[in-house]
Amino acid sequence: MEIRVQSETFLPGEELDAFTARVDGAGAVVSFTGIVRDDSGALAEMVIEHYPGMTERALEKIAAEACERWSLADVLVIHRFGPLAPNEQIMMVATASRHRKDAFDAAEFLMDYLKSRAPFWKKERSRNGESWVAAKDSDEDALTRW
Amino acid sequence: MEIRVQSETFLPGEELDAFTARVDGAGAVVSFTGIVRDDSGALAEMVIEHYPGMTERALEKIAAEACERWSLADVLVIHRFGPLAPNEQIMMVATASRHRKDAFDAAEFLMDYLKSRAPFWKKERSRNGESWVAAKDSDEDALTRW
Amino acid sequence: MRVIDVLYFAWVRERVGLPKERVETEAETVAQLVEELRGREERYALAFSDLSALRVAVDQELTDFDAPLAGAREVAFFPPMTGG
Amino acid sequence: MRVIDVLYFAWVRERVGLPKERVETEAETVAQLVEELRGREERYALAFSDLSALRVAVDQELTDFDAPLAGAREVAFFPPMTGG
Repeated sequence: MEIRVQSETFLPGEELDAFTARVDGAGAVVSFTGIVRDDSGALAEMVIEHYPGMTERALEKIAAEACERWSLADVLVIHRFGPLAPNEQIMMVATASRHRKDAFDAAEFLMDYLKSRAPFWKKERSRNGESWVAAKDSDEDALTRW
Repeated sequence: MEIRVQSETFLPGEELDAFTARVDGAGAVVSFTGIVRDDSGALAEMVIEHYPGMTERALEKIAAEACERWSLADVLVIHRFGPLAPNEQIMMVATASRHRKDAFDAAEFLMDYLKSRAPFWKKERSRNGESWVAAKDSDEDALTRW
Repeated sequence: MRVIDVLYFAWVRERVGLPKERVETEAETVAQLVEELRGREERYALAFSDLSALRVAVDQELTDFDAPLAGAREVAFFPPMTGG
Repeated sequence: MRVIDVLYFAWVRERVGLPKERVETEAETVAQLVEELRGREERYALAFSDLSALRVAVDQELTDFDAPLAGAREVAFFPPMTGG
């Protein structure tokens, strides 16, 4: 289990290959990458604030719960903070398991919990000003299925 | 949409980064990698046979159906054939979408269909002899949810 | 009389002993073609002994054993697929 | 009287005007702490005007506004999280 909270950028593919290489006996690896979208075409940057200390604890707790619920060979979570440009990667999770269903379910679970239970907040700065990204009801609702 | 059927090995991470780079406006990228497992510890190689012509058609049909069902920015499918060593990658799919649910669902759908509707057959060669991998009822059952 | 390319994959190919052959047949359906093949030699009878363990594609599309052969150029027999 | 580090994040931090402060309080629960803060200055009243829009963590664990403060060293207020 590897959890990283960092301001530096990273290459999801490089991380995926390194993760896969160190996992033994897994037949299935699932990855999710979250990317800064520029829906308005006016986004200058996205700034991610987090709660140092609690962030790591929350991510570890979520990852540990995934490992309890599913049969996983390994879990990787990387989440950035600070200013990010459009199209930069915000975060990724990767899961490895013997069978594909465990890896898929665990990755979705990690994402659903990470969205609304890990202390990150996004602010968008655009030509039109700046605003905090509002939490979506659909993200809260997504938790009810687990 | 990119579909590749090849005997050459590939690096899932490299493919993932290239896929992500050419997708525009997607906030979510999901990848799945299938890897040769050696459960017995005696596996020498896995040999994948396929049906040239039909394979490409089947994969294109499955990918096109995923694009109809979900809002996807792009889809990648790579599947190898021929002899593969333990721990080598067999195949990967990647999906990109604005929101994570589409990318996750489409990737699972692609995998479920690819497992039992694309003309690939696996043979395992081990110290104990060789045998064709049997299709699993659970893979057939997985299709009923779509 | 029609001429059809018949393809075999995986253990069906191994039992029949070849990957592909051109077949002249009077069969109107896949099932009739199977009957003809079964009558040929023991290795075909063995390959086609349990149809529930087999799948068939006509012109590279999965179909059923009662599918018609009118216009078909290529019929393939194989076990359930195990991709991914 | 207890001494607690109070942290603010995102727009709560912006409204209060600082990320962290040490607070001396008689409050027994988070809700009572919020009442004390609200009474201080307009910017606190503004930040805490709608509790349904806020989340709270005590010692880095998410909790409710009726959570007790006994033994707490750190309380954080912030809007619903938007990670991922």
